[in-house]
Amino acid sequence: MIIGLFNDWVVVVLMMIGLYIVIAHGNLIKKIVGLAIFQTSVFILYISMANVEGGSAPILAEGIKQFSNPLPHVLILTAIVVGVATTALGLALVVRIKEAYGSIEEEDIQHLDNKTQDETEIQATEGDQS
Amino acid sequence: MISHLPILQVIVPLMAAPICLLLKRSQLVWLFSLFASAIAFIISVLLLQQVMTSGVISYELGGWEAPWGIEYRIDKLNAFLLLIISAISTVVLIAAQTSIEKEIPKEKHTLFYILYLLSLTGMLGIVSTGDAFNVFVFLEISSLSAYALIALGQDRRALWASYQYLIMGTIGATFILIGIGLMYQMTGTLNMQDLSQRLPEVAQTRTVFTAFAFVIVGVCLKLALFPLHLWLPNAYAYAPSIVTAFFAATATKVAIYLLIRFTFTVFGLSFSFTTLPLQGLFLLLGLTGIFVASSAAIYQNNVKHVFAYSSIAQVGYIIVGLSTSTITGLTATLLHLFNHALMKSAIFLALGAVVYRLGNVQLSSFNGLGRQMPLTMAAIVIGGLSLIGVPLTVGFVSKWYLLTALLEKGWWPVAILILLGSLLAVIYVWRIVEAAYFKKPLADSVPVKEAPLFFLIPIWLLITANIYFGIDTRLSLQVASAAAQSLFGVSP
Amino acid sequence: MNFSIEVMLQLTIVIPLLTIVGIILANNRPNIREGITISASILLLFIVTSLYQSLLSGKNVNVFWWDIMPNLSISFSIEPLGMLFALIASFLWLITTFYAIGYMRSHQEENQTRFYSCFALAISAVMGIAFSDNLFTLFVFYEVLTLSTYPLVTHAGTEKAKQGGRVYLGILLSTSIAFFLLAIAGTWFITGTLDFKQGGIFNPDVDKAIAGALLVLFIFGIGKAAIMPFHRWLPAAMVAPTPVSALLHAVAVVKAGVFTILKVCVFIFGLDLLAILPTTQFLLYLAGASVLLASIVAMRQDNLKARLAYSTISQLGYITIGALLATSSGVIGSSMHIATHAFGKITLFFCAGAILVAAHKSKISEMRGLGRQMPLTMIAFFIGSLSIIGVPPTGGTWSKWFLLMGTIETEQWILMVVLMISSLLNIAYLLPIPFHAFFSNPLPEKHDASSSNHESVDLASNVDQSQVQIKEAPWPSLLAIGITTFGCLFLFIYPQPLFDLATAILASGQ
Amino acid sequence: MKDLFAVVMLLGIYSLLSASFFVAMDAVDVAFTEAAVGAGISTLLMLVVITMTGRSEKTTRHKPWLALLVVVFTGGVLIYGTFDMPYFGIADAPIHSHVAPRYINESMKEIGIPNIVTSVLASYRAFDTFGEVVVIFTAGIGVMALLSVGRRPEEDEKTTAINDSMHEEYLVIRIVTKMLIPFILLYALYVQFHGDFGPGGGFQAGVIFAAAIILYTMLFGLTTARKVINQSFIQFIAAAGVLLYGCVGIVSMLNGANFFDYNVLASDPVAGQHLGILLIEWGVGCTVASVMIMIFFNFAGRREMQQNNEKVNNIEGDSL
Amino acid sequence: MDIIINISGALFLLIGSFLCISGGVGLLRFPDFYTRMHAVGVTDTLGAGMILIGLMFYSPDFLTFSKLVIILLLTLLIGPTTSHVLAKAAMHNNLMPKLQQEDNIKETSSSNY
Repeated sequence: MIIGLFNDWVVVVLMMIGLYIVIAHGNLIKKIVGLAIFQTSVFILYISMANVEGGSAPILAEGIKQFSNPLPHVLILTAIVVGVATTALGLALVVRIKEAYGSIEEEDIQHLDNKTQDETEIQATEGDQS
Repeated sequence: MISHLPILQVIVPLMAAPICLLLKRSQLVWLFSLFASAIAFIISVLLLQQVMTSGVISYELGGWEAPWGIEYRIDKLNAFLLLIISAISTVVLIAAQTSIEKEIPKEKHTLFYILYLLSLTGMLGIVSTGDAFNVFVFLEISSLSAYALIALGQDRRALWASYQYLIMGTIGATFILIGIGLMYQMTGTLNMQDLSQRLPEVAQTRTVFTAFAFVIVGVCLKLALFPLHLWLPNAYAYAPSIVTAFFAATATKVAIYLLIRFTFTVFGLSFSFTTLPLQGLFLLLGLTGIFVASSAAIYQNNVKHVFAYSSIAQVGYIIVGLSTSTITGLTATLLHLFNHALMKSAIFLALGAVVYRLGNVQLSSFNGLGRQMPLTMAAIVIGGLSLIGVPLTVGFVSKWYLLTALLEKGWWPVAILILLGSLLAVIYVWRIVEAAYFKKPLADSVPVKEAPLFFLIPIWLLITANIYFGIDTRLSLQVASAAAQSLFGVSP
Repeated sequence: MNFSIEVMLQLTIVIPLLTIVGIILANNRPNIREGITISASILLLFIVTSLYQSLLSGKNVNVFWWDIMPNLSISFSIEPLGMLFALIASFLWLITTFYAIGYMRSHQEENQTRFYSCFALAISAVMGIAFSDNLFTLFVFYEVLTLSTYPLVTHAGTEKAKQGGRVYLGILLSTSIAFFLLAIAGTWFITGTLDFKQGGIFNPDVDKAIAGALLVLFIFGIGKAAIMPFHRWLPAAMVAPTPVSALLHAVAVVKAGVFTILKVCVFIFGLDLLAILPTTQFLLYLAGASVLLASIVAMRQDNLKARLAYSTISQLGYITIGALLATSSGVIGSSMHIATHAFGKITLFFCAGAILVAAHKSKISEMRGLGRQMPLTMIAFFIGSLSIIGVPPTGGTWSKWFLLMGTIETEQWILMVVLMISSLLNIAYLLPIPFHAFFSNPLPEKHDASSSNHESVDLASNVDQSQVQIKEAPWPSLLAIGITTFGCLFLFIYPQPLFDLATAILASGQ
Repeated sequence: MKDLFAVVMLLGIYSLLSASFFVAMDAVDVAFTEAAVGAGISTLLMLVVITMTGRSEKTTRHKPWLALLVVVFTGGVLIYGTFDMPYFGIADAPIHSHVAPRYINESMKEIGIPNIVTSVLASYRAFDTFGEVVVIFTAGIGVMALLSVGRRPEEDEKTTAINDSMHEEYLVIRIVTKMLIPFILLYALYVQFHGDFGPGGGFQAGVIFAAAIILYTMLFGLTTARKVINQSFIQFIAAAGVLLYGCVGIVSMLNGANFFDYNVLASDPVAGQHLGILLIEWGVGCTVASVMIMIFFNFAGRREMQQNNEKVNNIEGDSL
Repeated sequence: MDIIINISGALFLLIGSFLCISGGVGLLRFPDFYTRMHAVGVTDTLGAGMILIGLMFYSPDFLTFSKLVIILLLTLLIGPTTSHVLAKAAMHNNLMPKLQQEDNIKETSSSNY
């Protein structure tokens, strides 16, 4: 039982590390790194699912009968590319946020947002009184 | 060509996007994307007729039969959704060129249209596909273009909102991916129809429970159901108005479609509502969502925030309708999908017109707008009334159906709570009406003219649709009840 | 124009809508605009009377517009109670338009176009309510009435108007959405149909508790009938100009409320089921309480319009009691009271408006000795208050008489006592006004009026100075007041058509 | 771990490790992609971003409790879910018995190429890959929408000056890369067309091709690289790739079969499959390569713009 | 005949892996960045080269043999370049070799880098 499911538990541990990083860390780049880890662990889940004991890579060659399942490989090819696309877009956003806010820490950004929020409210209340 | 309609529905906007990249000039690109969206709308109308007459259409991509290749299954449910999405996108596109002149720098207009078409393709793809993994791929297309579109907003907070949406969206999508993976592991197939046949045998295993839980949480993240809605208000408030108008009416609807498709078709009604306490959970979350979001909407200064929170509340109504899991309940849910799309796109387009003239949507700058922009404000008032559910508007029809569904279930207290919820809607709509009609404009504010024609045509098109479908509900009702019955396996 | 009855029935709703278009087109030419409104109201009155003739000759008719939802349709038909309400509304619309022309012109109110168009929209909603064939159509037009009267109530556009409008709409919308819609949905769910049917649509063995609960929901839901807990909107609507108050109190809004209560009690529950419901007794006492409390509060109001508002609340209590007594005389009494109260109250409001316009006085304490300057208005006020109190020369007597008979029939002694006391209270808060107007001199100026009401030495100086400007109200207002006063008297002398209509409610099968 | 540079390096190593892990699990195609795309491009992009946003993370107290709660709960649910999973590597698991056998047994007859992953990728589930190409295209457009800088002022003499100063400093690496780049490009084309027989295919080829160009850009400066491959040309290639992929489907539709049914592309079905797969692999290769280059150019362009602004500010600062 | 090939192949593999281990140990033990980089340099070029040559002995057919030769050439080309670039980058970030710093303290003469 333990050996059979060992792969899945490793996947779960990796997934949870990724999720922890995304939620706990304030730095935006670290969040994207966490996301990448989270996604890679899902890839490992799919591939460990596809593996067959004693089977070889899914390339037809004479003499080999047992192949690992090609379908998850296709799915993961797509998922890797999707992962990179998200990372690229995330990083572009980080660059723009750095330019706009001057920092890539969640606290600073939140702080700056709240400040602008209060300013607009003060203007609004002045508007009402006038 | 008629037999190829399902795939043409997705391919037309998809191929239009790279072509737009080649066209370069933004005026031409706008017309071309409007043309593409219009064709998508016509196709969806034809599809709906075809489905209503001849039942489910199945289209095997690549010629490979169902579980091996990818299959497009169009039944009444997703034909209805296709119609909503393509109709809203065509109408919103009409106002796009004038709106983004003031909100997006010149050289990014072409990119804006490409991203718009890609997100349209993503949504159409999600709704029409019959393959679980294909849903994930097209979900990513629509989400990625959504992140980029939201980040095009003027305000720097749009970047931060888009980043948060990216993180939450990717976690949601990965949850869905995990769910699909676990389902695939237990059944060996990815085709939804095939899954629904093979899942009952393995239904009692713990893996299928986890798969179901992950898929539902992933979809609820995209749906902005109450506890997972944190990304929605900022994303809708700071995005360009056209983007908000389009996404407010369609993005959550696609996620709700996914929820319905997974709970009813893939996992089967008995599994999803009896074995797991989903019914109670949805009811609880829906109701808390209504009250928390509506009361939050009352205290917002930015009008876009107000209607973003009201979108979350309306999603709460839909989820409560879903939790009844009866035919009338599902009909009420589908009706509210259709009606809410009409209401929200009209209101956000009107807000787009206000942003076009005033530059911001703070409640204080709304003072005295009733006289300066009478038609736009009238549209917002009628949209607000339809949100409240006043008779002769679409809101009333879906509220009435939700009430009868709840009474049929015997849930009297829930019915009362739903009505109290719509009273909260009265308060935040009237805050805006009072600001617009009773307060004098600020001393220093420059008087503004009425919104340009390109805004007024789509806004008033949607408002008349709002009223027309409130009176003649034949179309929306017939399709919604037929779809609900087909989901329950009852031949209509 | 001898169109078929069906066409005329639909015309009653369509004509006011057409007038809105006419009014908006003739925006900046007041005379044409007023002309359109008057001609439309005359036309409407003519059509409604011809419909009345056809009703008398026994022809009933059913018009079906369309189905909003399967077997939930917008459809109309004529039945005596609806006809009574439509007659009053169309007749009084004509009068109020006359009055409004005089009032608006002399008061130089701005954006009158919006006033007249909303007024016409309200009338078309009233016609819809009067002739609705099922509860669903009635609810649709009920909501349209609420929304169309909101711009009228907040006509002044001031901060106070906004506050009044907020209370007005808040209560009306919330009661209609939270209770009325729920009650309709409940009835629809239990009975499967919402069409009005003689003797009620609930089958006899329906669960009493649920039917009782539904009745409570209905009574509380119909906020327009201003039952005690949900009456706040009526005094709050006093910010509106007088023609609007006249419309609110006498012609449309309040009448629609009690009309709906009558319809629900007679045609949804049916009198025999109503009698045995557990909650009817509680609601009777509630209505009684609202009658008494409103009269007591009315006595202390110094502002004339506020006093009239609270008196309306108490009069509505009468009609609700009549409806809930679940006897034929009760129903007849309350339906007649609709008519008599309409004429009486509209006269009082017109006089209040005339005093406001001519003498710029709204406080009762200032109206002492006004009779000499404005004799006609004060006489009309006197006759109007007599009709409200229910004293012989005016129509009010009949309706109060039948209400009393109703209470006696059902041995509701407590309610009989309540009716008696409240009639006395009516006298207490209405008659002093004309009495002081004629038989006592005006008090010295406000600043020391509250300290002592005896005539101070320098009385003569300030009397002449305030006396000079007051003269009678403009002639259109006087014309309107004259007609309505004559109406009160006429109802007493020749109540027969009204009585036939009232008795026909219970007798005629649907 | 305050130094982001170390974090990114470790992520690169992690991707490489997972690539080798995939090889151990007989998923060669996936390993290739993971190594090329995961380790190569994403680490590269992160490094570029770090140069722009600063290397060190501010020491802030991050909120562990909420995160721990969520993580432990989801982890628990997942562990709960793994108990009924088929054990690792047993042959009779449901996924090996339902859909996969047809791919393994019939793909040689129906499509005729040894690499089953490519046959599934390109023919059985061609629409998935089409969606994937569109995802890449969207990412490219998204990054361009976010980071694209207006028309850069053409100052030739300044760039040549930089070029020369860089020249003597990076002499060694420039010479070596000059030797290597042709081989990398050749290898990319080999991977492109070898996809049918061994691991490889459009994605990996595109990425390797882009890696070569990016290497060139890093060393010889963005402006010279832009002279070699200008922006609009890349955009054209990106659009052309997606359109090529779509047109293959439309052609098969015009010939009467369903979308992406290659049997009708040529006289005999298997040849049609070959042609179809070749074409769409080519489409994928073009799109991926051009999009990766476009993304890198945008990032580098943004960085250059930031540096120019800093220089301009410094000059103003000094001159004040 | 093939016994000799096997033995020599095994021998090369052994040497190669020994070099890799020594490089790893060196990486841990050496005090300074540059010395550590030298250890990595060794494993990167020589160790990998040895293993590749060992593998050549085991290669079944000419195709894999030629592939291995190309890989060997490439590693010999890329290995030293990467170490060069690594060292240049370190110098660029003015990371002083350890020994150099101690001399400074003793002679207090500034290094003229």
